Amino acid sequence: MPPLLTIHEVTRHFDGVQAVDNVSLGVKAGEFVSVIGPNGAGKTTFFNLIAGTDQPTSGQISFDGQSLVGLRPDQVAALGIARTFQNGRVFANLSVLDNVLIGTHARRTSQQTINPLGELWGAIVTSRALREEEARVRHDAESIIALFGERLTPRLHHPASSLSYANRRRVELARALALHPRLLLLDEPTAGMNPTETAEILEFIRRLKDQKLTILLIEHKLSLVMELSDRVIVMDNGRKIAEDVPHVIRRDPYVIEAYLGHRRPSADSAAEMTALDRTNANVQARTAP
Amino acid sequence: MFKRYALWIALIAVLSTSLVAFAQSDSPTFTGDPIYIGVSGPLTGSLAQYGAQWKKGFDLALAEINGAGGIDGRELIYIFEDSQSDPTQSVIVAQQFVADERIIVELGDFSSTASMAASPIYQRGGLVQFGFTNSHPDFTFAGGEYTWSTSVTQAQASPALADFAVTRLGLENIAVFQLNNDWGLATYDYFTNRVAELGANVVSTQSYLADDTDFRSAITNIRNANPDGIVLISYAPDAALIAQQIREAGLDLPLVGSGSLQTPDFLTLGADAVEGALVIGQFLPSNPRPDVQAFVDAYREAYDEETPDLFAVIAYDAINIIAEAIRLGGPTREGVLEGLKTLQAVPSILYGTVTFDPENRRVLNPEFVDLIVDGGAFIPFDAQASSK
Amino acid sequence: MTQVSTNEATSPLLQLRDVDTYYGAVQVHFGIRLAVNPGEIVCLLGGNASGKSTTMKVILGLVKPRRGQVTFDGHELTTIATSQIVRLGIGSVPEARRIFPRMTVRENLLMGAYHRTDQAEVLRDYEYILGLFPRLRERLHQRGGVLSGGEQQMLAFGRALMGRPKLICMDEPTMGLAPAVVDLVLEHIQQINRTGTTVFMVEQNANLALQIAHRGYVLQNGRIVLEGKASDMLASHAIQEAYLGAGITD
Amino acid sequence: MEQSLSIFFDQTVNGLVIGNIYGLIAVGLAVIFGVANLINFAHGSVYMVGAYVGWYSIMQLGLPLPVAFVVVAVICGILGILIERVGLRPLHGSARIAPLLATIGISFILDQLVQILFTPDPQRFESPIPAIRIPIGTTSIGLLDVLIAAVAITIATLLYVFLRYSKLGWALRATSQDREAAQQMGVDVNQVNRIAFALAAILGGIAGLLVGMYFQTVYPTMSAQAVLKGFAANLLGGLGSIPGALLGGLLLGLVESYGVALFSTSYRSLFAFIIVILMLLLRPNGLFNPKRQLPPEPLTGTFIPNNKRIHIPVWATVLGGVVALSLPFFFPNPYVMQVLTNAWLIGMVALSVTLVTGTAGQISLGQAGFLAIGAYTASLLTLRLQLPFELALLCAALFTAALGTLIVLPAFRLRSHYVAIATIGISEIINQIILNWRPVTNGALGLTNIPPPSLLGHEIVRPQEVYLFAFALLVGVALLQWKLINSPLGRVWRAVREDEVAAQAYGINLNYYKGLAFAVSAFIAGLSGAFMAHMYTYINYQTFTIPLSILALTMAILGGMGNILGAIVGALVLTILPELFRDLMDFRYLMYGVMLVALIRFRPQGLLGTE
Repeated sequence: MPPLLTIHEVTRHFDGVQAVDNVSLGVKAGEFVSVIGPNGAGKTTFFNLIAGTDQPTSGQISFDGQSLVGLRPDQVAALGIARTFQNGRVFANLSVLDNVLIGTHARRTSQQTINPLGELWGAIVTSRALREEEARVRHDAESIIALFGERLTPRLHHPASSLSYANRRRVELARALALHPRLLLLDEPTAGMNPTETAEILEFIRRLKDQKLTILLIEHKLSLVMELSDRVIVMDNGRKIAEDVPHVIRRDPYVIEAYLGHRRPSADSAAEMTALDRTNANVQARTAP
Repeated sequence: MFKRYALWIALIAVLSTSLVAFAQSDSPTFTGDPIYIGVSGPLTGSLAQYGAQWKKGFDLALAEINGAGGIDGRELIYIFEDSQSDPTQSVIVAQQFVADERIIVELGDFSSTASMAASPIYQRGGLVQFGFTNSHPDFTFAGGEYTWSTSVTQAQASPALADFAVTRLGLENIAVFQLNNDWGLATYDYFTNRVAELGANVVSTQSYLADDTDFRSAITNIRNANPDGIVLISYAPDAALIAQQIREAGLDLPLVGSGSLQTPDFLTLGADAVEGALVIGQFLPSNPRPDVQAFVDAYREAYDEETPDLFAVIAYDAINIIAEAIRLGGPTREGVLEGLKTLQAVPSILYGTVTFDPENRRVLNPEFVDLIVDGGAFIPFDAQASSK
Repeated sequence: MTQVSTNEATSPLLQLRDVDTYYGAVQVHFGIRLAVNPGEIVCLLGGNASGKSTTMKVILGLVKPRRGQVTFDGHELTTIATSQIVRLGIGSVPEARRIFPRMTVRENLLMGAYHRTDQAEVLRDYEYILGLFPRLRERLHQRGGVLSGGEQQMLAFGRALMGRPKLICMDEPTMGLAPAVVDLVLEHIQQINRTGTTVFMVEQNANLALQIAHRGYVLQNGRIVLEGKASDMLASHAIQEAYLGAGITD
Repeated sequence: MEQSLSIFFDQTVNGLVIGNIYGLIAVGLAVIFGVANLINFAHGSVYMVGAYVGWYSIMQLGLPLPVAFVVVAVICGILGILIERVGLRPLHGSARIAPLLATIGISFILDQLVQILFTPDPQRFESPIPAIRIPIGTTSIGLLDVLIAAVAITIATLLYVFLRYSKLGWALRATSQDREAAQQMGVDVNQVNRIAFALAAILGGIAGLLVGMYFQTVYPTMSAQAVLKGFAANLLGGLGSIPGALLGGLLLGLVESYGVALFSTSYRSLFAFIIVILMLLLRPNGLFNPKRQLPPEPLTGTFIPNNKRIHIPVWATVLGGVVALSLPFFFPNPYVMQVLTNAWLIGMVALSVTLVTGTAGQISLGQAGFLAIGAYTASLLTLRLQLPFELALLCAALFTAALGTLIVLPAFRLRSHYVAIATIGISEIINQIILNWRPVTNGALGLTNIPPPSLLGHEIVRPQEVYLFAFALLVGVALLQWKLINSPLGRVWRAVREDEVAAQAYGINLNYYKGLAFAVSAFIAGLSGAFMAHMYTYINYQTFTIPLSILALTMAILGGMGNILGAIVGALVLTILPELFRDLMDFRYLMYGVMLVALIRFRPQGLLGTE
């Protein structure tokens, strides 16, 4: 089976800095691939290149046989690629529901065929087809929000600006799912969440994985990465320094050196664990019944 | 200077009432209700200076009329509404005046934009719109029979300007600065036609916008066209700027200007740079005619030795012409219209006498006078030529 | 509720007494009481929207409480402006770092010493901090905005230290950082503390914070629900279950 | 060949001289923009005040020039501090557009005060600098030209050094980048803002003094053109960049000068603004800023949430509508009718602004251009093609939508304040084209004898009828807009307003939707302009100018951005206020300015709140 997403020798310079340097990667349909690496390794730039937010200096990116190079982000989204942002970019003054409804924008069927006048006309004189479509996507959005249970449902009509940080991240995730993506790009979905919340998101993503959604994940919390990923790639200084299944990656001395650092010289007994094991343990402790 | 203006402006409302009070104190008390004139014009905004000049002319004329007992024992007063000479506001003022039964005639507005937007309202309201600064060729036709004007049109003034420049001064290759507004454009068209008729050439035309202040590049263009004289179709403040910059550029050519330059501003703002400038004028403060001298003296006395400019004069005349129309036709809206139609040879500071052309409701056969700036004042061109 | 006595002989460097804070009509703090003694690392734990960051803002004078006192080194803070509070010796590493994106690394660092007048000492501290964070030295003339998250955190940290604070306040210093960098940051915090700087930090990640802290407070829905020695809190399974895990929601 | 070379040389000198002046004005704007992230509309007024203070010191008090410089600096510096105190500080934390409106109000007040104190007449300002001229080529430069150049370069250098190397300069930059973080470094941000405003005001004042001397004239309205050119210079150089502002000014001067040499003085501004728009297309961040990079991901920033809306119950809205509808039957006073007709027509413009600016987030200061397109199209259709009024009205609105969208297209690549300034430029270009395209537009003479509005052959001329027609149009447009912003399309527009990057990542084609927003906005504005043209029966290039755009934006802000009822209420308030102040004569617009500043001070989110 050919990969759904193919990235071939992609490079991106900024003012002489090689943010992404000759990276290649293939992601098969249904696969869960994680990208780890220290801050500044080029992970987010890598995502931006796929999503069309940024354009590669050289190299090829193709999705389901179609080249993504030169496409605008909205065109990339229309192909079924959804992303979340590193620090959570919700539409602050839109309600939770409206935020998620924006996620449905790219797949509104009547959108593709109609011209600007048609779109305006449709907005003014709502046709039955449009009303039905709106009802359908609304129902869809509500059911996606319902996946987050009590976290979001009671806040359906609250503006996103009134939400806590963690809830904004949930809204972002819901918005991404509303696109019904064929490829989901998650940029640190648990940043700023406490262990309980992190565990929840882990469960949530695991369910997505079980539904055979193709996912590319950037994450620092290694327990999450190790538990979910089919494959892990490690980036450092813009280059891909390793790519393998999780249990190989976690033993790779090169990776440990570049990413996990040395053991912390501390009298604290808890620090006797390696950093990796500690973070791992934390999450597992929380998820244990 | 500051003190003088501050006083005037801050107390301008007090001034008009105190003039009336003064008039009342030693003249017979009025027997009937006052007669109201509506004025729509700029008191604020970028054209406010013209509204201020108007008021001076109005106030002087009214002090004289009311001092002599008003019209049939009734006091003549005006209500000045600020329109900023902006069409969105002049139409409001127009509706206000049309609705105000007391008002029997309207004066203004200043700019064509504001005046002509209001004209249909006055026409429909049956209220005479007397636009005394509206030279736009279509002004008196935008409304209809209720639209009148004492402003000369470019059709009258521009050929005179061309005659002055070509025939009298003998210019053959003329460069023109033209203010690009309705007035400037129409003036320019009539001017160039006449220049061609007279066999001279316009070798360079630099049209500019009202808020332009830098003319160096245009002057470079003109220098390269090698003219033997420069004609300014301009308003006074921009003409003063242009003159300065022409002199700074070391270009020593005769400057000939349209009648709009005949203002004290042109002299004070232009100072040395406008010495020797030639203007085809309508009004000469030093005109020996007794009525002119009496007016100039009264004006100087009332306004701190200031010499009246064209706008003050034409405002003064406007009140007098309207007063005459009221006397002739009676103090009603229809009466004013009737009066304007019938009046003949009304004395005027600007024109000597005014009779209207029934065709276009403008002044018949206005006269022009060739002037030169000499020693910081306008004097007749002849006088200067003969003294040399 | 487990209460651990914190009576110490020394008087606290920073003390909040019965602080009530409001955003408009919404009350955020309900009678907050906490104290930070000289030389301590104290962490304030709590979930999202528990009022942690607001506590930080109250200390720094960015938000003024409606009731209660905040004293630092004998000075009442609720009545003075942030710029004056900083001059008293409180340094801050704001949430999400907040470095100046269009100023160079060098300028960012020197901004940290904005209120200091001892130029020679400032330069010495500058060298010291560059020694502490060699990564920053490599990027001295780059603009802050182009640094990676970890580098920005170091910069924010270094910038706060440039003010030679008696107390350094940190808002989520480990957020969004790679594990190796988290280690580094925690190490730095301890190192700074050993040189005599008192540390008050707000953290989501309770386990991490408690590993280096001496004492901790747990904030929940605007109330301090727990305080104690860090090692006790870390060890107590009950506390973990009750407050550091599922108990904290928004 | 030799002659053309010498012309080129002369025009270069001319361009540099005037460019210097533009640069000086632009630098002051850049300081405020850099530090406070604010387009300071009061800057022009400060410049004008500086010119008057200089004039008064030298011409009236007879002070020597260096002393006059100091006096101007002190007075304008204090003025700057006052502006910060009144127009900026109390508005901290409110929407970013609020201070912009406050500066507009302050500028009203200053212009009016100077006019009351010194009359609207221009005053002669004799330069105390000896009139020595140095011949260069066939042209020459004066001592004053040299002085202006020297002052401009010195000021820009000093400022640059100050910002880069002084502690206070750092504080200024830090505050501009992150106010709260700067506070935490011990920076007193109020003091910093005060200093920035004082600094900018001193620069503006000195520019005014120099320009006053240069043109030997000062007048109360001298600021408008200067500020426009200052903005253009800023755009060329990159907003907020100080060396960029100066270089942008010089470049603008050169462009204008060459433009005058090639075409005519009348095309001067047209040429300059077209260059600015081209520049925006090619290098949106200005000539001297580094190439645009992806902005860093925003951190967990603080949102400025929209303020609580005041919910007007439906019955109250309907009641208001019924009252407005029945007014002409019970109280057909033509004056009141005309005032309210104006309110309805300008209310439509306010609606068009609130759609594109409030809902879709693109600050537009160019609505006057749309009005002009609509007005001219409708007038030409009825005058030349004898189209019936109703049809002309509709065609004009549609044409405005199409053409308007096409010409604002270059602005779509820009963000926030750039859009605002670009739209000013675009509307200026439209006016210049109308002025210069004589065969079609009749140039400066304008179009006369435009037939009055009519409906099915019946002329609408009675004030009550005009009122009802205008009101019906307004209600129709308002309902249309209400449908739009509550449709999925409205949701998309709001998403674009909130976060363009995120919106685009979810499949929203930004240009397309901004284009749609501008099209609807231009449609509404064009409709209003077309109606006004037929109501006035005479239009020219000055009928619809920048102040009208500013007024409409003011109404939209005052009512609450994006709020349909708010825009109408804003239009009503701002149309009626100056009428109420009529009796105040000269003080009318002073009071208006004061009211504006007070309103924005106490209700920065607008009367009815943001939607």
